[in-house]
Amino acid sequence: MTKILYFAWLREKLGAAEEDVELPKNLATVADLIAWQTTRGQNFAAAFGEKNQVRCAVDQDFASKTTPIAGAREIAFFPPVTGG
Amino acid sequence: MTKILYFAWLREKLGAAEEDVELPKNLATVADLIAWQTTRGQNFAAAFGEKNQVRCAVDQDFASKTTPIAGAREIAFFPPVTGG
Amino acid sequence: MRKKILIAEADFDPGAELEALNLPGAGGIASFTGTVRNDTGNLAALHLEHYPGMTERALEKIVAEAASRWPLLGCTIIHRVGRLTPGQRIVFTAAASAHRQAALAATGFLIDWLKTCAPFWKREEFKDGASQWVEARESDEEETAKWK
Amino acid sequence: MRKKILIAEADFDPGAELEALNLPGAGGIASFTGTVRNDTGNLAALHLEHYPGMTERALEKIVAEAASRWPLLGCTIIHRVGRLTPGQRIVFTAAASAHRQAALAATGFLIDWLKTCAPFWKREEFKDGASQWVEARESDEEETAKWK
Repeated sequence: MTKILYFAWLREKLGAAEEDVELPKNLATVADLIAWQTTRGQNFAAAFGEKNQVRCAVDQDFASKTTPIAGAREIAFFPPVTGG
Repeated sequence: MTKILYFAWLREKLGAAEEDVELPKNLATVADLIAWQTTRGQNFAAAFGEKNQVRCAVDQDFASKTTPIAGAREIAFFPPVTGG
Repeated sequence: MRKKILIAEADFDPGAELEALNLPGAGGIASFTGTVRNDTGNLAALHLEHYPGMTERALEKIVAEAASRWPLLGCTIIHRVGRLTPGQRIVFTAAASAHRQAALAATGFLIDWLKTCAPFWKREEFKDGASQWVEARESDEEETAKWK
Repeated sequence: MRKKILIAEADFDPGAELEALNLPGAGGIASFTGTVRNDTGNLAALHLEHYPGMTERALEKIVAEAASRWPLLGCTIIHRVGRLTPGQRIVFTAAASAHRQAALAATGFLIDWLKTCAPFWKREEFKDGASQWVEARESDEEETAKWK
């Protein structure tokens, strides 16, 4: 099981801050995972659709589309950061 | 009469913070005044000699060697500033 | 190097933080304080959300990067979370060094990087009850890029 | 623009000065505090002398120059004079603006210019009773030149 976290408007759109998911074995990278997320229903399709710039962290480090997710314990999705 | 002020080590070397001086009429610029100062005795010669980088303000504005001194009410001499 | 990284709902005291950075050998202490603006007059509050755990890691990295670039004696980052009203402090970065250029540059670096490399998100709450997530500014990315 | 220029023997409160710059519309407040260093361990005190009258004029000009370069909402310069011991505050510059870059840049500008364009002189008093006027640093001139 992989813990997936959502922040800011992603959390609101999906109605969840956190979930434990059994990821399909064929997902190799963040890009693969995002593509899979869009198949999980209307909310997910809207949140992870191409027009949204969703950012990702794998095990609490910023990740890119090509970052591998094998062995990851915690993956987070969120909009571009706006702190400070 | 022109008020002449001295600061920092100039004040110490000359033993005076302030004096009122009748300047010779032929002094046109700060450079002329510095040259004249060197003729006023040993202390003055040492303080205003070429090896010292004396700075000047005319009526409380930083002046250069070529700044005219005609009509000046207050002229100050001091070393390069070291505040802050 | 003295290092302080704090994420908290509570307000902080910039004067006390500056005092804490007056370390032996520190000739210059620079700081930046960010506050909640209300340019339109319609803002009731900002809500600051973050990613607990990752935020601390990200701020540690930013501080380490600053310490590798300048000879710092101390470094402070404070970021508030929760609901903040106009005029309230949000963020504080500060650095102490023997020389002023290092302190000032590091302070600017810390706030620039924090804005693009730490997982915080702002939501605007308006006086009419409406609410909206703040969008990332391209200019912030550019400010960070200039350090790279 | 709120402007504060102060030359005084007394100490000041950086926290209160930052608070005073938290003006409506100010999203960012930057500051620089300079303190008496004692790198060799031999320093008993610094003596700060200035040119009353001209100093105020010079600082006014520096603040006016900063205000012409950045959209500032507030600007503060405090410079102490008299005898100051290691660790004590000497100088404080701060600026408030809607945006952080302006506040940070103006704060750096104020301290750079103050170091070369305001009539202050430092004398070092050593623990053995000796005394020596501090010589101007070429690097300070260079820092100022970079703004010109």
